[in-house]
Amino acid sequence: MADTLTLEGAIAWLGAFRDAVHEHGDHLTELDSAIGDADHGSNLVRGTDAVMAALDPPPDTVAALGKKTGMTLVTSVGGASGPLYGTFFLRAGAAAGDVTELDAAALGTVLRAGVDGIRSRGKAELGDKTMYDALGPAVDTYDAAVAAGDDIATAARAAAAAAAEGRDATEPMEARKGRASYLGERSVGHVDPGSASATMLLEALARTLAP
Amino acid sequence: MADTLTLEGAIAWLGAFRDAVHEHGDHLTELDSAIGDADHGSNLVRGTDAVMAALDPPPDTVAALGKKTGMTLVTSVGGASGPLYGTFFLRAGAAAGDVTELDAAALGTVLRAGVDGIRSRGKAELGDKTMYDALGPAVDTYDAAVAAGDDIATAARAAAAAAAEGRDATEPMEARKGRASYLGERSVGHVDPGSASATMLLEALARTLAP
Amino acid sequence: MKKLINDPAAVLADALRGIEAAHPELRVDHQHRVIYRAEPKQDGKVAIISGGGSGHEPLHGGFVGPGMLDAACAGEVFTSPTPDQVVEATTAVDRGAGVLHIVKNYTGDVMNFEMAGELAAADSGVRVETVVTADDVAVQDSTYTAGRRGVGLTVLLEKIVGAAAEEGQDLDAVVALAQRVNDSGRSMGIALTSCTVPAAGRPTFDLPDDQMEVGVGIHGEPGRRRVPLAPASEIAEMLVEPVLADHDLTGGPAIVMLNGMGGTPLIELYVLYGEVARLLDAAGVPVARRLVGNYITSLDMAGASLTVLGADDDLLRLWDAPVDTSGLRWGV
Amino acid sequence: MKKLINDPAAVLADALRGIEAAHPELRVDHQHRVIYRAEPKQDGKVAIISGGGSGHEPLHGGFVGPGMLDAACAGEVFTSPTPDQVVEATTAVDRGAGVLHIVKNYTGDVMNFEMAGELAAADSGVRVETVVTADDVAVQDSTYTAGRRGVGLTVLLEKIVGAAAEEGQDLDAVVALAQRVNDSGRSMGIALTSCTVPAAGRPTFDLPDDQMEVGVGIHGEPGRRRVPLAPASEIAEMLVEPVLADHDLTGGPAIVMLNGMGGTPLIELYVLYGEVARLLDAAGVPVARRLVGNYITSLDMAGASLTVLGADDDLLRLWDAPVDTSGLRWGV
Ligand SMILES: Nc1ncnc2c1ncn2[C@@H]1O[C@H](COP(=O)(O)OP(=O)(O)O)[C@@H](O)[C@H]1O
Ligand SMILES: Nc1ncnc2c1ncn2[C@@H]1O[C@H](COP(=O)(O)OP(=O)(O)O)[C@@H](O)[C@H]1O
Ligand SMILES: [Mg+2]
Ligand SMILES: [Mg+2]
Ligand SMILES: [Mg+2]
Ligand SMILES: [Mg+2]
Repeated sequence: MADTLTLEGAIAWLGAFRDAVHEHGDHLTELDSAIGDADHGSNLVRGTDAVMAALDPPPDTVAALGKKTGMTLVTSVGGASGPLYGTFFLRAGAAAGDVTELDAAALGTVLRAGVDGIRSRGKAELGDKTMYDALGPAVDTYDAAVAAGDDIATAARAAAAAAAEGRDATEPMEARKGRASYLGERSVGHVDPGSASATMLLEALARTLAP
Repeated sequence: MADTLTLEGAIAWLGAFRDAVHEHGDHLTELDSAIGDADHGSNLVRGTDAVMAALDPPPDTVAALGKKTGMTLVTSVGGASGPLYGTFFLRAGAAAGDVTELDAAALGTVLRAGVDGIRSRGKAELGDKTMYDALGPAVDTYDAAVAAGDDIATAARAAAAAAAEGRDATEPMEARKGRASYLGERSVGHVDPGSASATMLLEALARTLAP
Repeated sequence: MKKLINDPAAVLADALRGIEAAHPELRVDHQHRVIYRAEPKQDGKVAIISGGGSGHEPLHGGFVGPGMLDAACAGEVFTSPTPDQVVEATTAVDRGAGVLHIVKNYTGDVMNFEMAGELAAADSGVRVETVVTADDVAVQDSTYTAGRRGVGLTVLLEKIVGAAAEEGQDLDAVVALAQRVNDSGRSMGIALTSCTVPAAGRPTFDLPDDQMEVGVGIHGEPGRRRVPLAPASEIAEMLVEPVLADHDLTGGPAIVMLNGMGGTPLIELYVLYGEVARLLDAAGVPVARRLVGNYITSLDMAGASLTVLGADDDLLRLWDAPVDTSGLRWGV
Repeated sequence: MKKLINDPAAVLADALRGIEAAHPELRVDHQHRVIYRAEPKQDGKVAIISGGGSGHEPLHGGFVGPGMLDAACAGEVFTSPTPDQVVEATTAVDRGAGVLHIVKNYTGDVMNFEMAGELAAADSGVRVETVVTADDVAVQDSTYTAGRRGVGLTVLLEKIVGAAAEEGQDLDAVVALAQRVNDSGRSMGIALTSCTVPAAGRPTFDLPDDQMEVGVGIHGEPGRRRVPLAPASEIAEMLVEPVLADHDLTGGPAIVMLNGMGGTPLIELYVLYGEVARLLDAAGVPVARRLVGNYITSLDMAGASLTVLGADDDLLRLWDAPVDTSGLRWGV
């Protein structure tokens, strides 16, 4: 059973994320229709397609992969999710360094760096009804699992589950950041689209690492 | 049984026409929606209201009544039906002269003058799918009835029936005049709105003269 | 019906109040429903009047001003103005050089302006000439019918003859110019939706989501035929081909207007214009001037119309001449 | 979905082709999706850039030209442009006097322009300043939230700071002016229908025939509340009251814009403006300048927004200064 995320694995992760975004793009846009501007799905479809196109030829280090992925998202998506997911991968790549695989602990450091990037870029707190409500709990859960001795695949599965919980928890929240905040209490009762796509990102990671 | 149309009777006729146009205004507009611009009903509601308002104090001759009615329609309706119905009453009044009642023959002369006015104003022929397809047969039938010795009420009833027939006959026609002509063969299968309102005008006359 | 209005029967009166409030450079006669320039033009110059049913804004009131119209007579929605309105405007704007009436070819408009011309001449002795625009190629012309509708070309004609009158051309010259423009321009329109006449309260016609109307006018009437909804590239062909087939426009420089029907946003008009420009170029029509936007609308109808005018140096000069109206403004 | 488009994913690229064909006075960089003046302004003058999601036309591309913007960065429909677009435009328009970025307050727009500012400064050393418009009174301001949306005031601000840059004011002065405009203007919007985002293919929200949305932005998002459809006289109150309640506008002369959302015809805007003008007058707001039309739209949404800017002689002078763009043109 794999106990590292290899460079190929990381590329496969991004491919799996792209596939998930394509499969559920309409759902993401529907969520964004309720409390946003109905483009989150098309934004990420455009962005992940651009990423996969940019990854051939594949970069030769995780650092290069993160930088390429981040810059491509930043320059192809726009909106709020472009800079946010873009920053996630730029910071993650920088934290990874010139390696070609990440063990369980290293992956934790990388994920944490990415999520911190989203936080500093978006200034969102837990409970603001954003993607951070899925990503924050996910990295905490991942670190705890690894600390408890879980292998990388088990920890990733736990992180994905925590993200899904965080996503569902956004439904009753009143948005304080992003477009949804303009709706005030009318934002209550809808899942935040970014928390849904962020959950797909972690579920894609778990699937990629699954034995 | 009345064998003349008095000045009061003529005013009552216009009142009855106004009531009919109000009652069936939506229907006229619906007909105009199919092959025109959806305003025939509102045009005639506006026009007949203006006429009844203009008739108080009432004019003291049929000539004055026709002039007042015609000018009011011309200046309040617009569109095609304004000048057409306006011309009808202007010419009718002029033909009536300074009298206060019309016998059966005189009414025939007056109606004929009005319809000729519509014809010269609109240059429509029978079969062009216009109000003339109702009015032409109506005056012919009226004259024939009077020539055959019918009284004024019977002749008016016959004229109204002929108008209704002429109205129904417009349905299969392809319009050659007015807005409906722009539809070409798509105008086939719809009754011409003006032929419908013209029939209401003659039915109102028949009702007014009915013993 | 969803509209920013009060009483549907008062739409015209209410709109005229808004126009007056929005445009200090205009004067509105609410009784006669005539929109004038606040500053009348100088004596001795030909005056230009137009008018028609309301619901086509900015036409005609939006084209009143220096370099274009002297007055616009506003009829009820989709109903031509009445002769008394036109007589009032005609006598008011005459500066001793006569008045040109610009009339779109519809039975009602023609008859009401006709009666007005007779009355004005009789009452006031003002010399009135009339030009009737009839540029819609969707309608086949014939002496047995009402003929073609006057649509988009009316906008271009009002601009060009307005400039000629402003520069002092006399009535005969202005009439001849108007006829020349009339003979050299053609239009074609399509609709994606019906419009809703306020007094009617519901769409004039029902159009399934996958269908469109080809060959519509500007009064919400259905078009010549109904076809499946098509992409902009094909819609551009439906507009360009009949226009070019009806009149050779490859010769001189062309003035092109892609007009929105009122409910179509500008971004869509630009998408369509990109396709139209490509086709005109391929057909060898040298486009010298262009307008893309809402100029002669049909209430809230979604759709567009194309107008192409075969011009020459003289027409281009008059086109480029200063115009200062809310609907068209340049060179001032 | 009924639109004059080709592939919904290509709407922006197709529209840019149409804009290029329609406006020889503009230059379009299709790769970076930036609209420039064909004739750049002189060296030594501050350059002004704006940008944002598409679907708001004429904003922003329609405001590029002498007296207003130097360039507009076009994002996908309702999606802010990306930093690389903004960096490209910033370096291209800089005339050595620095560049002002006009950004509407939306998380995405702010973050992308922020990244662009960092990159531009780093790469090229161009001095970049940013003003973020946030004039929508429908959203209550707070440091814990994304704050208010930038809407109609953006149009007035682009005109006024554009004039200041054109007359040679330096970057600090232009930034201070932009801030002054920002502090003195407020907006409020309503919608009668949703819009349809091409890529989504169906209306963003469903709105029953007897309901309307109050407090909408320009991205088809639902408003703050849903109320029964009201006559124009009451809708005018829904627009005027919150604007005046939020900011005292009775002092100086006011510049007023009644903006259409894209699917609302001009005749309705005039009906509504008549009511708005009446209310502003009753409230003692001295209206000095007015715009009625489609300036900052939300695709095919039916609705309107009101913007009122408390001005002074200086702002009026800059407002009246010549502007030559497809969206606003006077004095030229
Ligand atoms: N300040 C923020 N911090 C973190 N996430 C945010 C912030 N603002 C918005 N988001 C996320 O971005 C998502 C919307 O992305 P998207 O629809 O692509 O961009 P836009 O809102 O510009 O249309 C939201 O659902 C939310 O999760
Ligand atoms: N040339 C004509 N001669 C006679 N009647 C005509 C002519 N043109 C139109 N009409 C009549 O006018 C009617 C339409 O009237 P209306 O709808 O009020 O005016 P508009 O067509 O200007 O909207 C048609 O149904 C037709 O009967
Ligand atoms: Mg969104
Ligand atoms: Mg009609
Ligand atoms: Mg009509
Ligand atoms: Mg967006």
